[in-house]
Amino acid sequence: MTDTASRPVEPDVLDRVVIRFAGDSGDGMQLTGDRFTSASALAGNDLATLPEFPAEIRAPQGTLAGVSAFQVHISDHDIHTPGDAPDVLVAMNPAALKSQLDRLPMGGTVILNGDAFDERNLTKCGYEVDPRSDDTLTGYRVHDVPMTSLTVGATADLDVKKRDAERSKNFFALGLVSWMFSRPLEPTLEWIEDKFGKRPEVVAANTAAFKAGHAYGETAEVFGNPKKVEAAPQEPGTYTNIMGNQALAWGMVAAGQLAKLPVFLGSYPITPASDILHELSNHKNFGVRTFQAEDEIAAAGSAVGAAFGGHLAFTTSSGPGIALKGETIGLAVSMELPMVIIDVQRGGPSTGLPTKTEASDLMLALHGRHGEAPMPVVAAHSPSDCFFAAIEASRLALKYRTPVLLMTDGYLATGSEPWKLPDVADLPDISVEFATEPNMTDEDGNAQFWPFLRDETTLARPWAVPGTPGLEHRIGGLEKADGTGNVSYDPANHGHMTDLREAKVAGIAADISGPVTDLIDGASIAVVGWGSTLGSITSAVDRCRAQGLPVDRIHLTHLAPMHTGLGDLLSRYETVLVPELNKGQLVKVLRAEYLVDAKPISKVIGLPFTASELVEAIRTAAGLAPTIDLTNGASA
Amino acid sequence: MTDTASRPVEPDVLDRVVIRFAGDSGDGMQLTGDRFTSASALAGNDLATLPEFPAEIRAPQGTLAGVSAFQVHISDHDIHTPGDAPDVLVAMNPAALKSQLDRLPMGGTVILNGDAFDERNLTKCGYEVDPRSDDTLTGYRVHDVPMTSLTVGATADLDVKKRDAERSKNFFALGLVSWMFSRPLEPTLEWIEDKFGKRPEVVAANTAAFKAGHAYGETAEVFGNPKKVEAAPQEPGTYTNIMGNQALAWGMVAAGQLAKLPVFLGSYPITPASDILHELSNHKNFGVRTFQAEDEIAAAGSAVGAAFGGHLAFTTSSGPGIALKGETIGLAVSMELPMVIIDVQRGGPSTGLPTKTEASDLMLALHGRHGEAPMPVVAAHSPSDCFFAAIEASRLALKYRTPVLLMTDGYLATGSEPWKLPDVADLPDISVEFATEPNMTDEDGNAQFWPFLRDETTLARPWAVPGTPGLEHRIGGLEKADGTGNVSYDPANHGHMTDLREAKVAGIAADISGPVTDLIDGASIAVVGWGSTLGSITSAVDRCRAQGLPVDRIHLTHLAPMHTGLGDLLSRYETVLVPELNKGQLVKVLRAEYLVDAKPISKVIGLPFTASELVEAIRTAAGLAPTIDLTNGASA
Amino acid sequence: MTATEVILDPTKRGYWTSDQDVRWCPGCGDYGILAAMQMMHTDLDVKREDTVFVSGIGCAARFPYYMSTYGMHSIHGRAPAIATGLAVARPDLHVWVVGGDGDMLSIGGNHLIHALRRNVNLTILLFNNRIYGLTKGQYSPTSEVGKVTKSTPHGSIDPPFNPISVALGAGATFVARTHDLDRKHMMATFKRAHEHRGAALVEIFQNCNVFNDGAYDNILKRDVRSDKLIDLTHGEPIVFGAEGDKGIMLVDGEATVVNVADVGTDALLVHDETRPEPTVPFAIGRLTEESSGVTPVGVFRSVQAPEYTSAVNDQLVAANAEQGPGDLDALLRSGATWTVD
Amino acid sequence: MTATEVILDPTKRGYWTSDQDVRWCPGCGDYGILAAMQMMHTDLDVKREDTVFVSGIGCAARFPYYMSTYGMHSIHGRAPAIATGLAVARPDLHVWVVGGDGDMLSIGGNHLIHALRRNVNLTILLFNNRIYGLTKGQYSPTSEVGKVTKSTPHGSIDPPFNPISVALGAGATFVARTHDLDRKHMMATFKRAHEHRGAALVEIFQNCNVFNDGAYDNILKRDVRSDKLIDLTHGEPIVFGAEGDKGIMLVDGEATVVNVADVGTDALLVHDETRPEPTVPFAIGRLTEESSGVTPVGVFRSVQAPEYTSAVNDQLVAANAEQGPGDLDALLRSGATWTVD
Ligand SMILES: Cc1ncc(C[n+]2csc(CCOP(=O)(O)OP(=O)(O)O)c2C)c(N)n1
Ligand SMILES: Cc1ncc(C[n+]2csc(CCOP(=O)(O)OP(=O)(O)O)c2C)c(N)n1
Ligand code: SF4
Ligand code: SF4
Ligand SMILES: [Mg+2]
Ligand SMILES: [Mg+2]
Repeated sequence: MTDTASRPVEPDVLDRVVIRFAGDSGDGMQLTGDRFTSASALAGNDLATLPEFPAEIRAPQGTLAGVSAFQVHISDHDIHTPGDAPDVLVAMNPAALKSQLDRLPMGGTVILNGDAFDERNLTKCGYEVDPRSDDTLTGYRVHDVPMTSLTVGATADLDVKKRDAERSKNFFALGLVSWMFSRPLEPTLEWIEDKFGKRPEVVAANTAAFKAGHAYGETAEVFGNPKKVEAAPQEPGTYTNIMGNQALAWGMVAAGQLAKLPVFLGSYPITPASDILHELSNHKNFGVRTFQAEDEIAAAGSAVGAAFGGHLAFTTSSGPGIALKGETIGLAVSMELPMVIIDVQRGGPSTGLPTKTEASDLMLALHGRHGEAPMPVVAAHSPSDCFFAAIEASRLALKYRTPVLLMTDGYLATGSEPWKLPDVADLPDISVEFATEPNMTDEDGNAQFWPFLRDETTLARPWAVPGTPGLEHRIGGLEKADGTGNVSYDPANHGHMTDLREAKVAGIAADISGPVTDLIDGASIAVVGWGSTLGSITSAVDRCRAQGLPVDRIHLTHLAPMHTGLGDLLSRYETVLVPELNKGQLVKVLRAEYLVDAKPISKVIGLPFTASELVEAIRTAAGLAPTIDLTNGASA
Repeated sequence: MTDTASRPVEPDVLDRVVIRFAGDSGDGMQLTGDRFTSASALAGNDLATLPEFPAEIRAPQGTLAGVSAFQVHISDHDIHTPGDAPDVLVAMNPAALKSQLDRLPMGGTVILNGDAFDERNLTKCGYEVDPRSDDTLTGYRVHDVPMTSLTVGATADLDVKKRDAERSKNFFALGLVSWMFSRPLEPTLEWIEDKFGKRPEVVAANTAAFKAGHAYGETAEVFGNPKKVEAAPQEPGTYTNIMGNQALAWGMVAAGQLAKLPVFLGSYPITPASDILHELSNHKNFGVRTFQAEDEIAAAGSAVGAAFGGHLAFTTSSGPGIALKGETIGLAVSMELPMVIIDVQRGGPSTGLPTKTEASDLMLALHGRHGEAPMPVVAAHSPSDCFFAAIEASRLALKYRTPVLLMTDGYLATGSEPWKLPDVADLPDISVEFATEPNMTDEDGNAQFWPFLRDETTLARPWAVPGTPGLEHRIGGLEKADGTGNVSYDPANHGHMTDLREAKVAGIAADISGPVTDLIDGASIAVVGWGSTLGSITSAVDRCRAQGLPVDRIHLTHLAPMHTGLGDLLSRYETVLVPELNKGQLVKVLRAEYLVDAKPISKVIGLPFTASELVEAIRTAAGLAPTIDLTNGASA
Repeated sequence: MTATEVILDPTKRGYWTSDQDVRWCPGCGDYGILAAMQMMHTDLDVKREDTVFVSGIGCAARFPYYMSTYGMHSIHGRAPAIATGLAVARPDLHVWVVGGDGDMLSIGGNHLIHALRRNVNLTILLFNNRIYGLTKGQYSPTSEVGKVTKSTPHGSIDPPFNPISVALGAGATFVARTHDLDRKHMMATFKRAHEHRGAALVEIFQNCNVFNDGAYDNILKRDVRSDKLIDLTHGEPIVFGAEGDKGIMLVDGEATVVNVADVGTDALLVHDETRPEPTVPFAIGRLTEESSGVTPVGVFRSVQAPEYTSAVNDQLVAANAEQGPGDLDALLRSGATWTVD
Repeated sequence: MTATEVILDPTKRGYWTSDQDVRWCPGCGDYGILAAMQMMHTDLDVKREDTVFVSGIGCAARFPYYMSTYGMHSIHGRAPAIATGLAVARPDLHVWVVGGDGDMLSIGGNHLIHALRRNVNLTILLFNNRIYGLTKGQYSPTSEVGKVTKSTPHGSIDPPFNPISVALGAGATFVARTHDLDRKHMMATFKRAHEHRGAALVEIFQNCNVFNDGAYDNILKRDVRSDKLIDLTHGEPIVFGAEGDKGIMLVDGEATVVNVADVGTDALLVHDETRPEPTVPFAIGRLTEESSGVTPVGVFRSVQAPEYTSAVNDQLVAANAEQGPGDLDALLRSGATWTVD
């Protein structure tokens, strides 16, 4: 050690930085990214994350297919995306370097685990020459660090086997990067204690590795000054860093509390929705019942049963499961029972790209049932918004006695952001009343209960749950007579009921807020989005405006019914652009609904939009830049 | 008997007549209607039929819910619908009269089975006063015939029990109506012999009843002159009377022959699709395999398996089953395997109105799969067209290696029309070649088989079936690398494959004929339809033109991809009207696709359009008539 | 729901009868089952409002409309799954599940075996007419081999399920069989099933006089019944025959028809519904018209085992006791938080 | 499909190995199963092109990618249905079905029992690791009660299926069990299953070392195996234990563990796979770690019965013989026709 090491250095201040951790799926990259994110959140940065992992549980070690990566964007100001391109790439093995390097712009920093660059690993991922020895890395700032051996060294005094010690090398990397970006050590040290407390040898090894990495940064003299990203100005309040699936699960718990109803979730595991089931299963003390069904049809069916029993009922899945649930959802439409179906979208068709994000189930959500079966569709637009979207979907379901589809996607599900915790007292009361009394009198003066006698304003039918004396009734999927709910094959009644079901859902338009807009005077271009693209679109629109483009931003929170006045709003623009992580589904709806010549910006490669791609696309539409083909990811 | 009875009378000649047989579901009305239809077909009339039956197997006898009806329109010229309103109503009991009378225009003829108008039957259907004794029937020509007792009388000499004899009363009615409209007796007598040959007492009773009915017409002097509808001028050829489901089944057999492939049908029974399974099961000598699966998912799955094995594979269902098959169809989209999914639509949502017709599954057909899963959708437009539509759907499936959805509906399925039999030699050759050889060479010069190496023109991949040496390959629902077909999580590849799948289906537009158009000079109104509405639309457009309206008719035979040039064509009109038996599904597609201000004409009451409803609606659109609300069946 | 007459006495059949017209074919076996169910209820100490009938689709599945309780006529095959959700949410209710052989064993087979495996507190009635009634007569997974139907004009080729075997194979804790011609037997069997805490399956032989008339004639006709039908009685040796001259004995592990005179009463199998292992009930269930000419009815198995909905509830109670009642604000703050002033 | 080396000798394992990298976790039991399957094939007289592996979704369901035969990696739970269609269409092929306990017994349970009931000519491999591997560790329908997993943090409450019981309850004609630690036993069992004409189910105990490591340790660990595992041998009395000192006897119809010394060899149950009735195999299948501390492997049942795809074919042949080969023109004219000149 030299003297300099102990001299306190003033870090260089950056306004933002994007770091990408990449390694083998066995290397713990998700955990490393997660820890760095948490420490940054606690340090007050604004941030956004993008985990990417392979579909296999553990793809063969050292191969390209086995690479797992985690990108985090931290900033001293409000940001909306995990960053277009990283500033720093940490590559724990050759496969990580090979698969990730083209994301790093020239001049970016590469931190390598040099120990991993042996013959075997190089061959496994198809490097014929060690990339450190040819011009592969020319133009980058490269730090070749023997992380494995340094980790083993740092843990030499401990009572851990070499192989076990090697597994702590991700903490070495984390320590190093923590030093580089002046993250405090304590939160991570505490977390290691917390998480591995039961296995003291693991605590010791990880702690040693983490500290060694930190010390290495301070000591090695090659990293220059540490950098620092100051805290972002945040509204006063208490914050937590939240992932979408967790926010969604908490939103479901909250909805139950706000509705004063027990929560029921019927679900069948599927990536990337399973974590909602997992999270919710931990909150039984809220009276939450979770049921892992034998399949998705049973999951949806069990929710229908629970809804009939008076619970706030949910079912969660991803595309393949949502496709299976269609018939059962149709039953709920026909019986007009409240329930919320959550679709955490992923790459399709069929099994597709199960761990990648996509937003290609919109048309399925709108139309994936036989017959005329209209129902509301709600979409979340950020990890924390999943919380509110769950409450909103529940509110509509309960108030209008209808199944509601809530759309999120893999990016929201696993992405995270700092979230200013709402005051629980400010959350809406979404409680509804069960029917308790007969609502009709027959010719002979006898009290009767008509399960399809509707509320005049909402057109909702009464919700009478078993156990309520005097309101015994039978419902089903056959057409029902208006009012009595008895089976009816009467032609005119069928037309009438079809109209009523349509009108009920259409009427919800008057009861929803949004879209989320950011409008300026004289804008001639509108960028219309829905779902997880909000962050990318916001950044892109801001940049376009900075470049002088007259662009407005309109983000839909409800896809059915559409926001009132949206047609008028859209008719004001010369150009309406609709970025979607699909081949143009919302754009179809807008064109059909409003006859506006909306144009799609499509990307279907399993990754979210980067802001710069969207800027390009908007500029192109405005006649300012050459066309780029985003779909094939050529520019991504 | 008087002399007049034996005097040969010259029948009055009519150009067309609509007869509606109605009775209890136990009364055999479908059979009666069917027989009358067949005799008329053999007599050379053009005709169209509309059976209507209750959802129950046997609803309680004598109730309104138990009424079964069959309407047939016979004509001496080309007709397209089963007639807007009957000229003659045969009502076998009070319930039939009560439920059907409002369909009969004033002045129409009612033939009643007077014996059925007893206290019990009157009460059962809610008549407080015998309708024959108040003014219910004022304005109609009523024939009150004691059919039951006359039948019993006619069979008195036979060795049949009274209760059994009574069951022949529908043949009495048939005999009477056959006399009224001068139908030859022989075909029906032969048919009775054929059908009931194994039970001679039934043959005898039905024959006696039939003849008695005929004699009664001739004798009773109250029916006036018999009427006659001459044969319609028909193109030379051999004709048969065909129902849609039968035509569809024959089309499937034909497609197998034309493709030189064995046919496989995986199906699960459901109204109104089951008869396709039944019919096909009778043709095993064509090498047709039918498999009644445990459910619709297995039915679709078994078809996927058979397709992989090199069969021309089908799966048939109605809405609820089609909703269940979505995930499996998505697998076929992803694996690019040929198969045909047939949706015989019925009233929805959910179980809805299972025996009634509706065309509300179009959006499900287009979009009922998760992810971007484009596939062709074909629709049949008349009972006999089901034959050709089955061949066309098979052609597209085989040539482009894609699942194809073929849409029909309850009206086509059970309706019938005379069909000029095609010359089998004129049917298209739809055979395709299996891959038999490797199609690629690797760097080392080894022959390889790439299951996703596409044909440059069609973009179809090779179809290599198990049993072919050297072409062993594995496919699945995960994203596949272009060419090799190996599992690929590569982002750009996914975008590329998504584009390829889309382009393949879009490219089919160049390979399809249609739409079916009937254009006149200077037309400013286009009536655009699809599916079973062709008959009603044709009649309506003809009438509108006769009233001087400048109306064109455009009928789509393919819903995906859309017909080339359709957008240009539609842009020519001031008004584009889209009659549909749903709440406006095609209209959404046309608006989105072509930004044309197409307007829906909707009817969702379980019944087809009548021509006059459509005339009204077209006139209204042209500013010539008051608005009518068809949806609620107010005018139906 | 226009009740013309209001019957408030639960011991009267009318109290359990809804105001809807019954719409099965005249002569259908379903009428008898409905009557037995309504009559049985007059004998129970339960409230109309606490009872729910959930069914799928089929003729049998029309059942809920005719009971004056709560009810749901859902979609084909899914009743056990829907009922499971209802029972889990509302363990206070009596939930019945009704369906035909197609509904429960064809499209719904998986939901059925999972409900049985989980031992969800449901009383499940399988109306077995060995045919698809509502869709007008296709063969079903309980139709005998060689059955000629619309979908099998050359005769069916797949062997039927034995519902008793399927249920026991799935781990059912209560399995019984009855038939539509014996109201008393139905009532007794329904009552036993109703009393069972856990999943109870009752197979009911039901005649479809339109599409499969006489399916059970050769075991149920008056003149053959006593020689063909074995009424299982717990704790009793299994005997049958008009004279009680025949019996069932375990021979080499298999239930076998013997002459009592040949083997002596002591050698007969004594029926024990409560054996912890399902093997012997399984052996008895293998007795069928095809295998041995005889058919047992009554309760094959009835064992006590942890019930699913209670266990779900227990976990909620335990979580509450351990973690305290849910506090939303605390939940939101349960991760790492930081405060900006 | 870039084969770097072309192996043309079917008696070499490489001939049966595809060019795809195997992507299971290091240490996963699936590797051993794959090896056994490939090795077993070197011993068969079949052609690569006549063999098809069809699977659902899950770790196990990756299997087809690694065999050099035809294959389909389909969708979750549906492999038995897809394979049925393929086998019916192509009775000339050897169709294997592969799936995990979730794939085959949770979402796919119904297709499985129907394939078994129909006796479709399929060889079905159920990789039972008693967990959902691919979705990262939720409990499955074969997980033991009380299993703590991500979806059951307080422990699972539903009793597992016994796959042998389920299969026998459904009427399976061939039922066997093997485990991933004994390649020879796997090969022998796969071969028997392959030779069976009809539906053959093989349950394979498979270790998921990531999410359910050691699930079978207490029966498969070297030191306990001989006391815990019973290898069924047709025609032999069922004995086990390092010294062959323990055996299985039918006591009151139930398979029961006895000391051979106490009862004598003659009293032991002689294993007979071919009994027409499934009752005794069922009894043997009830022996589990939980019920009796021992677990049988090997073939439980193997009986000959009409096979489905052949019967389908026979009907086609018969129809052809009766009606003559199909004539499309004649078909179109088969109803009443009339001619206009
Ligand atoms: C998803 C779906 N598939 C098929 C049908 C058609 N369908 C209605 S009932 C039924 C089977 C009826 O048989 P079963 O369950 O034995 O009842 P039964 O009528 O004999 O009482 C079928 C196939 C349907 N309604 N929904
Ligand atoms: C329709 C559908 N539902 C759910 C999933 C998610 N999924 C994939 S595999 C699997 C279960 C895996 O368990 P198992 O079948 O036991 O196989 P293993 O991975 O243990 O070998 C699930 C739930 C899916 N792909 N498709
Ligand atoms: S079809 Fe059969 S089961 Fe259905 S109601 Fe009629 S007799 Fe009963
Ligand atoms: S998760 Fe388990 S079953 Fe799946 S590959 Fe890994 S070890 Fe094998
Ligand atoms: Mg039935
Ligand atoms: Mg598993």
